[in-house]
Order: sequence, then structure tokens, then C-alpha cells
Amino acid sequence: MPVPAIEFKDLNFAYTGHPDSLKAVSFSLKKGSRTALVGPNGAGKTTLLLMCNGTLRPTSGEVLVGGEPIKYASRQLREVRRKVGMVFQNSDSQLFAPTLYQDVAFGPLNLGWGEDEIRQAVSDALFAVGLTGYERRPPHHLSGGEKKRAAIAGVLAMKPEILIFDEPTSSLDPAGAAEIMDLLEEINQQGVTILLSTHDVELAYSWADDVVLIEGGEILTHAKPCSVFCDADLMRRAHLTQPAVLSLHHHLACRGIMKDRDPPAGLLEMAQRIEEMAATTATHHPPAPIYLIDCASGLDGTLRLLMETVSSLRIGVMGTTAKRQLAEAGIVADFTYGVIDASILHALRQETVVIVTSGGMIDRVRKRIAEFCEESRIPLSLRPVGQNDTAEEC
Amino acid sequence: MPVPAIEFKDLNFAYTGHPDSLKAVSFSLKKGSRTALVGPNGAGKTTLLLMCNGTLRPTSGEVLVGGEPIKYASRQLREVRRKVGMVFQNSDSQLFAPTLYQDVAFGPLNLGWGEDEIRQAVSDALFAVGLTGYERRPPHHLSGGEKKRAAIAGVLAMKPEILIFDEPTSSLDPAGAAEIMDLLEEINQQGVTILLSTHDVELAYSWADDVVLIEGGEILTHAKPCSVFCDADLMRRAHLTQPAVLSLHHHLACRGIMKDRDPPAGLLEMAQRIEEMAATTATHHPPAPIYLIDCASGLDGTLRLLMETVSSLRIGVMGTTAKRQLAEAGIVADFTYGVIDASILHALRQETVVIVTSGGMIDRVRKRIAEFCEESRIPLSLRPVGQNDTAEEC
Amino acid sequence: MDHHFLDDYACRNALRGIDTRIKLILGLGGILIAISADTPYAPLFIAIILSIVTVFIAQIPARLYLALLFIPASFALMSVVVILFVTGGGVPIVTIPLPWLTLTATDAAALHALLILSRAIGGTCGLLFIALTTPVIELFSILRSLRLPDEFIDLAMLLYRSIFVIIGEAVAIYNAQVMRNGYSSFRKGIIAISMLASSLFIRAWDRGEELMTAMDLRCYDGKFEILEPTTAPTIYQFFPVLLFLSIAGILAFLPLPFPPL
Amino acid sequence: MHIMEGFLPSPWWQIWFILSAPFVIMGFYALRRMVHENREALPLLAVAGAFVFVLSSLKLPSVTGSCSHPTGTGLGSVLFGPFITSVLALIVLVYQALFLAHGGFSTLGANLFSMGIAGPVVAYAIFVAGKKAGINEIVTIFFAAAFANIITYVVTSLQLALAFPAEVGGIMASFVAFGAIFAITQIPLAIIEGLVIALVFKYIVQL
Repeated sequence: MPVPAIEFKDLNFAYTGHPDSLKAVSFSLKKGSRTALVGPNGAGKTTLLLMCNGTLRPTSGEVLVGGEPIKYASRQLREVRRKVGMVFQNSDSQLFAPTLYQDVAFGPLNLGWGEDEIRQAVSDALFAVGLTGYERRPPHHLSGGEKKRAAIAGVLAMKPEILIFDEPTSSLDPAGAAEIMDLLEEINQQGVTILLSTHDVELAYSWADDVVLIEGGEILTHAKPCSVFCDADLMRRAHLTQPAVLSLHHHLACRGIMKDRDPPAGLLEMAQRIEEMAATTATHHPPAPIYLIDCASGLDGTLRLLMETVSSLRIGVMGTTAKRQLAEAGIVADFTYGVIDASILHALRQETVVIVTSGGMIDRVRKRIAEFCEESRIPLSLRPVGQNDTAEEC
Repeated sequence: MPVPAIEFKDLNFAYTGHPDSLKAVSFSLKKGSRTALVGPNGAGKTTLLLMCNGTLRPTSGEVLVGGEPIKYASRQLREVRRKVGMVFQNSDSQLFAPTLYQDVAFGPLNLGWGEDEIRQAVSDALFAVGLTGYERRPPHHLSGGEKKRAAIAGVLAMKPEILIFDEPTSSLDPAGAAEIMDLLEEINQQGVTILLSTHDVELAYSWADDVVLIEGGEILTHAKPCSVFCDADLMRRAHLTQPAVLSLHHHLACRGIMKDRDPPAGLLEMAQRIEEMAATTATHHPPAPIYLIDCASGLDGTLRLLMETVSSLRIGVMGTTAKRQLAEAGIVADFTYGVIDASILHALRQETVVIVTSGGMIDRVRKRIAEFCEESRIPLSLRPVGQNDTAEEC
Repeated sequence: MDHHFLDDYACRNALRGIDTRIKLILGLGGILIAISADTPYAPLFIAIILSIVTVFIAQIPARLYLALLFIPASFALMSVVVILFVTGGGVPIVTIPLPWLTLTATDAAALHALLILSRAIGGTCGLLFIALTTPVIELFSILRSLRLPDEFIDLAMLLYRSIFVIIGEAVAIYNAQVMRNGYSSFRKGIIAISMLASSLFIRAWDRGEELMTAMDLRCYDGKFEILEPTTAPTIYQFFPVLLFLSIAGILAFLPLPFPPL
Repeated sequence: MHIMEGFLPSPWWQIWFILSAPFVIMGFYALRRMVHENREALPLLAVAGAFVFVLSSLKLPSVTGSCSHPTGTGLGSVLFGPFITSVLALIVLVYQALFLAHGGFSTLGANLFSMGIAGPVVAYAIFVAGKKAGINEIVTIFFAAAFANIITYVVTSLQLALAFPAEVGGIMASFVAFGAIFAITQIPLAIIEGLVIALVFKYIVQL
């Protein structure tokens, strides 16, 4: 078995003079996984997160980072804190330097890196979060979403292996939240293990590989999102509400209308299931094509061309690079999060979509669409534009 | 036409040295209505709210409260501020006295009320938000949800006619948010006009009578929630996402599977529509009964009796009085928000439900259930327990 | 950084229900008698009794209480050493020759230092008793009954609440800095604490403006409610306090021999 | 540097109360005038006081048990004048005693005089003088902060010396002794505080 990124072994914790806030917590995160720690306020989410990099010391039990138990001497803690980066719920308390450059450089400087190395790390981190050019701005003049990204840059600059986020989307609006989640996905794609806490079940349901449910300081379960969230009793115990799609599925299954198999993994799957069981069959026009633009080497007019030839084209964009290029070209995307599923939904409704992205995400698009074609037996046509204009029909 | 509670007439506003944050805003709120001001961060929501009680003064245009234009002299402003109460997004900045009693009494005292009147107003306000007995607590010993309720009490004590809430549920977990929304519903039932700002479309969709969509300082539309949120293009313009149920409906309608009539008003309606169009008809067991307990004169054992006789009884609770009584009796409710619809859903699945509530909400339960029976032609049985044990079959 | 103030314990202590005036008379009376005593008997008596009351009756954790007693230790130690060597009289008991002068401590100086130390310990126990059993929120009505200016009391009340908001932010910033390895050396610590203080200053300024709006929105007209005390002192509460102070007073002013031999 | 509870004997603790009283009473009047002229002054003062409290409960790096930063009140005296600052300092010192067990009630008068009156007045004077002389602001602030700290420590040493004069050499000898022993912690502390406050000022200007 590979070494887990973080492992909690029978962890107990109490703040002095208070009852236990964590009780017998044991679980581990696979390297490269993305996990949501879900629970109501006061369940102990933040306390548990503060254990991951040694900010709080357990009353009993231990925390292992990369297989090594955390030692609470300042020398060892420094290494743990470089490996395990943490982004707070309130970005304001994380941005304390007078300018963004100084803020992002704070971590690398304290790690004693060389000057050039620091400059490189800062510029990489700002690039990754899409804030290149903001170096001289005072952080408190940024918007809410920019502050969150600045806070992430400050942690990214230390090149962490594990990233911990406390309620990353709270107080952001849907567009801002979607951008942050997309950024987290990108960071995760680069091999960083991500653990985030949230009470937003819709977010956890659509984003996470695994869900850890916590309530009253105890871990209730650690499983796949759909199996956690479709257990109505478990959700009630944790004072949470089910995602709407699962709630609907649960009701229809109880009523005997929908076959009670695995809960749907998202809106797309739910829509397909309803189609299957519908009396009126769907109109059998073939789905519209999905275009795919690899923008690694720039947009070079392909997107403009497509926009001119295809009327009412929908544009989906994935990844910071693609987003920046679109912004520079002055093009507004239609969707920036959950792009692949949204694109399939649109294609099914005969609306032509183009996905602009780059790097490893190209493959993810391919895989997901092939997967859907196989499961649903609906042939979708994915057409890469640019280099080689051969369509991939599945 | 009756006088609107608040009216904005061609309002423009700019912070000094900045571009316009509000442009030609004109709309009005009916007395007793509940309206959600929906838009992304930075759209001008908070700025607009701060106009309602004269905290900000428009660059041009005017604001009318109860038909009277706001005058910006301090004496008149005091009267406007008593009439129009405002609850901030961050409760910490609203609680400034050392104890809850002092904080809630602050408004009435400065309005020059008599001592007894103040004491009565404070105790009523604390009762309304469910914080009776917390008088001597310092605010920093309250939880997030309690702080929010304390802030609401501070405003309620001034007996406002209009209540303005800036992002009332931000940073609360689903249970805490549901409690606040339930409280707002109760306050609204008592005749107080409510305007709240939010970027949570699910919340606005399920709670509001009317939705005002704002983006870039301009009002995009003012209409019923379902018509606003099912307009995918409008939502995109405002950087918002559609509620899941509407998104699903939109997709199915485009695919020609679901008839493209009015969008569903919620999960219950959506479920019914899917049933209608399903090939497999639902199992035709009659729905389970819905019990209704009026707890105005205490719970006096009826609920316990019901819990003993009906196995796996689901309990829904509406209103602060009912919640307090349940908490005192040590009974945990299954649902505390969206109770009526949830109860109908459960009844349809042959799960017996009891709704505990009091006062005007009894009638609302009756009306909503009768409405559903009529529309769906499914006979539900609503059984008041206690005083008169006659079932109402519809 | 610990932001669990003693006030948090005071809000939960077992003597919370006792009338504030009684507790103040007990604590302040103890302090006054301790610093007026000519022998260490009364201060030590006060220290022992008030410690017992605080730990066993008010149920303040003993470990916390002991830790608090050591807060002024460095001050006490340094000052007492000075007193030991500068005051004189009697027979020299310790002589430390230094290159440029010789330090001498006499037996009378030692007794004097012991007396000062015992007064400070007695006083500290009185202070801790008040701090750990009397929530600050209960003190404002007392300030008003002392006829202090309203503006002063209002300011004290607003300041009380603001401390908790601002210290919360300070702790959050501090944690964020530690997580990015701030304070890992002296130099880095200076930079980190300066950044903390400057961003806290900006935050405090914003908070001040928010506070102004919040008060205005509730029709602020220069008035502030005072929380009236719920309880009245009873004779049963008053009697043991009087008894304690009487014994302490007698111990302090009786011409008892010191040192006892 | 707080003098601990119970450490000053009669009549010295009473004398320092009496010496501090005029400043506080003047402060009460200044406060009343300020609040009546402008109601918004009260919340601002409260937040400034809270900031001073929080600043003074921060521990400076590498110096254990340090928790007196008279420059916080120095800042107050630049903003609000020395009299109102003495009122703020009074509240802050009472809260320090009640929240943190620093200082005490019987020594309140003495501590107020050294930290809430002497320190801020010196800081204010240096700040004004530096400005008039056209010295670099950061340098001025460094000296204002450092000297406010040093004067607090000098006054405290004097207070102790007056209460505990030496057998040989009297008050002067005792003053030298107290001054010498507290110099071990207070001189480095003054320099650190000067550095920190100067840096804080530099950062705030950048913001």
C-alpha cells in the first residue's frame, strides 16, 4: 500500500477547560486525492484542519504527514508547515503584508531561500492563481475573490505537497466560488493532495473524490460523495441538507418511479435517467458537436473563427491559462466550472459548445466524454480544432 | 394602488472618486412582501441596501419610505432608521455592547422610550429570535448563528416596519441558515416587509416572493423567482448559476421530454411533474397522513403519544415557539425549514409526518396542503391533533 | 498566543451568582489589608484563604491558577533582589564581592524583602480572585453608581467589546504567519510582528467605521444601557466576608513578633 | 513594565494615584467635550483603545514576559492628545489587570503615571520636535517609540526607588540599582519596540 499523504491515528483533542472537540479521529488521505471534510459549524472541522500542520497539538493520538509522525519541535514543524499549506476561511487574516509581492514572498523568505529562488516562486505562484501584474497592490484593495486567490498564492509559493482549505468558497458568489474550485482542480491535477472543509454539500458532491463526514468531533463516515449524501438519515444526524438532485432521486426511488440503483453522480446523470424512464421519448436529433481548443500555444484566432462560423456558440473554459487568454482576447465564457458535464448537457440539446483548455485537462475532457458515450450509448462528437482537425466520434 | 413600503426612483450613486455604483435604479416593494435582491459580489447590493435607511445618500434620485421621501436631516433620519431596520452581513460589527441585554436595549433607549417599554421590547425581541435567557451573555460567547439572531433582535426591538438583511445566511451552515430563514418567514408573517440581499440562488428561489436581479449597479429584472432563475441567459449575465431543479427542468424541456410550461416552483412540483410523465406509474398506495399539532398552549404530551403510536414518525417544526418547546422537551425535529413541502414529499412516500407549529402558521399549512391536493389530485389527509381530532381530507 | 482571557473563566466560575459588590469588597479589602500589613502573617493568610476560595469554591482550574501566580514572578524576583541588597540594618548574612563593589544583604533587609514579597503575593491573590470570579460586564453598573462620567463608562463598554473583535483578528493573523514559518528567527520575528501590527491597525480603523455606522443605524443619541445587577447582597454572603476581613485586619495590625523567634 | 499588585507600600501607592488624578480629570473633561462636539469620536476612541490593548498584549519576539508598549499610547497622544490618552490608558490598564493579571489595582496609579502619562508625553514631544527639526519620519518614530519605553522604565525605577530607598546613598543609590537590574530587559526591549513601531509605520504608509 502506498504511503498516505496524511494519516490521523486515534486523534483526541480538547481546548483547555472545554470538553473534547475531537474524539478518536482516524482516517487517511491518499496522495493526490481530493477530499471534502463536511459537517455543520462547530463540528470540529477547523480544529481538525489545524492538526494537519501542527498548529494544534493533539491531546492523544498522532498525525502522520507522508508517513512521518509530526514532531512538535520548532525545527521539524517548519518542514511540516512547508509541506502542508493551509488557506484560511477569511483571507483577510492571511494577507498581512503591505503589498501582494511581500505577502507571497513571506513564506519563501522565512524558509531562507535565495533571492532569485524567491522571486521565481512568487512569480510562479501569482501566475498560477492568475494575479500576475498585481505585485505592487496592497492586498486590502483587492476584491473578495482576488483576496482568496492571493491567499492561495501565498501558500503555493512554498511549494506544498498537501493543501488544506478551510471553507474556500464561503462569502464568495457563485462565479467567484466556481473560479476557486476550478483553480483547486488545476492544482490537484498537478499532483497536490487537497483537503477542504465545507458545509456546502452541493460543492462537495460535485467536486470531491471522497467525503469525510464529521459531527460533534466524531467522524461519521469516509466514503464516495454520492453514497454519503444519499443517506438521508446520516445527513440529518450531521445537520446537513441533501443536494437537490439526490433529494429528488431519493423521492422518486421511494415512490417506485425510478429504479433504486446507485444514486446519480450529478445533474447530467439524473437527466439521463429521467429520459430513460420517460413515456415520451426524447426528440431524436443527433447531439451537436463539442469543439475542443488546446490553447497551450495561444488562441491564434481559432476561437474567433469558430465563433463566426457557428451561430450561438457556447464557450466553456477550463484552467487558469485558458481563462487568462480568453480574458486577454476580451471573450466572455459561458461556463467556467463543471465545464465538461455542462458541455455534454448543451450538446444533447443541440447547442454547439467549444471547450478551451490546455495541458492535462485535454485528456480529462476526452476521457469523460468517451465515458458518457459508452454509458448512455448516445454518440457525441468531440472535435479538436487547430493542430489536427480530425473529429473523434465515439 | 396601495403605498409601497419602499420605493426607489431613478436612483444614481457613486462613491467619491469612483465610477457609478448604482445606475438609474427604480423599483418598489409592496408592503408585507419578501423580496430577494440577487446579484454577484460587487454588483451594488450592499450599496443599494444602505440607501434604504439613509446611510448613504443618492447622488441623484430619491428613496421613498412608506410614500415619504427620505430627508437627510438627522431628526428625520432617526425616524427612518426606526422604521427601516438593517442587519449586516457580519454580525460582529453589529454587536457592540458588552452584553446581549444592553445591545438589544440600545435602540429603544436611544429612541427615548420609557424604562418598562424598553424592558418589554428587549424581552419580546429576544423571545422572537429564541434567545430568552441569554441577556447577561457577552456577544463573544455566542456561536455564529446565535450572533446573527442577536443582531436581528437588536433591530427587532425597535419595532421596524421594514427589515433589510445583507447576506443573512453567509457563513452559516445549512441548519443555521435554515433557522434564520425560518425566522425571517415568521417575522414576515407578522406583517414586516423584508428585503434581503443574497447570491445564494437556491435560497432566493425557495424563500422569496419576488426577486430583483442586480448586476453592475443596474436592475436587470424584478419578477417571480422561477421566471428570473429559469432564464439561463439572464443568469449568465449576472454571473449566477441556476438552481439545480430549474437547470434540470430547462434541460428536459429543451430535450422535448418535459412539456415546456412554467418552470416548477420547487422540488415537490418537479417530482410531481416527473411522475406525470413517467412510463412506470407510481405505486398506488395512498399517501400517509400528515398530523398537525398546534403548540400555542404547550405540547402537553400529544407529540410523545404520537411518537409512541406511529413508528418511524417524521417531525417537522415551524416557528420559534414550536422550536423552543421541542428543544425543552428534548425532541429532535427531522426538518426545520421548507417544512410543508418536505412533509408532503414524505407523506407521498408513505412516511407519516407530524408538523408542530402555532399561530398564523397553522393556516399556512392548511392552505398549502389544500393547494397541493387540488393541483395534483392526490388526496392528502391532514389531521389536527389535540383540541379537535377531526381529520381534514382533501 | 493565548486569547483565553481570565474574563472567560470569570463568566463561568461557580461564584458567578454572588453579588458583585460582595466579591469586590472581599478582593479589594484583601489587597488593602495585605499592602498595609507590617508583618507577613496577614498577607499570607489572605493569600491562602483567597487561593482556596478561588480554586475550590469558584472552581478555577488549579493549574491555571498556579500559572497565573507566576506571571509577575520575574518582576517580583528582580525587585526583591534589589531590595535585599540596598536596604540594610542588622547583621550581614550574605556578601557577594564583585570587582567594583561588594553586595551585602543583612538579616533586617532579608526580613524586609520577605515582607514586601508576601504583600505582593497577598495582593496578587486578591487581584486574581477579582479577575477570576467577577465578569467585567458586571462592573459597569458599579462604575455608574460610583458617579464616574457616563462618557467614560460608555467608552469602557465599547472598548471591552472591541478588544474581543480585534484580538480575534490578531490571533488569526498570528496563526497565518506561524503557518508560513514567520517568527522562525529573531529578525524574521521583528518583520512578522510589524506586519501584524500594521495590518491590525488598518483593520481596527475599518472596525471603527463599521462601529460608527452600526450605532448610527440604531439611532444613537448618546445613551448607553447599563446592565442592572440581578442579585442583592445577603447577610449570609456578607458575614463570612466580614469575618475574613476582620481576621486579616487583626493579623495585620496586632503587634505580632516578626520574625516569630 | 507593570509594577505588580501589592508591591508599593503606603503612602506611595496613594501618592501616585494623586499625581495621576489631574491628568485623568482633565481627560474626563476633554472626553466629554469631544463626545458632545462629535458623537462619532466615541467609537473611534474605543477602537483605538482596543488596538492599544491588543498591541500591548502581543509578545515581542525573544523577550519573555514583555508586555508593555507605551508607544501604543504614544500613538494615542499624537491622535487625541495626552489627556484623553490618559483616560484610554486607565481603561486599558484596568483590563490588563482583569484579563491578563498584569499590574494591579493598588499599583494602578503608579503604572498609569509611568505608562499612560510619562511615556506618551515623551513620545509626543519627540514626535513633534523631530517633525519641526525636519528629521526623517521613520527615524523620529524609532526614537519616539524607544524613548517612550525608556522613560517608562526610568519612571518605574524611580517609583520603586522612592518607595524603597537604599540604606547607603538613599533614593539615588536605590534608583541606580533598580535602573541597573531592569536595564537587562528594558533596554533591549526599548530598541526592539523602536524598530517594530518604525517598521509598522513604514508598512502603514505603504498600504
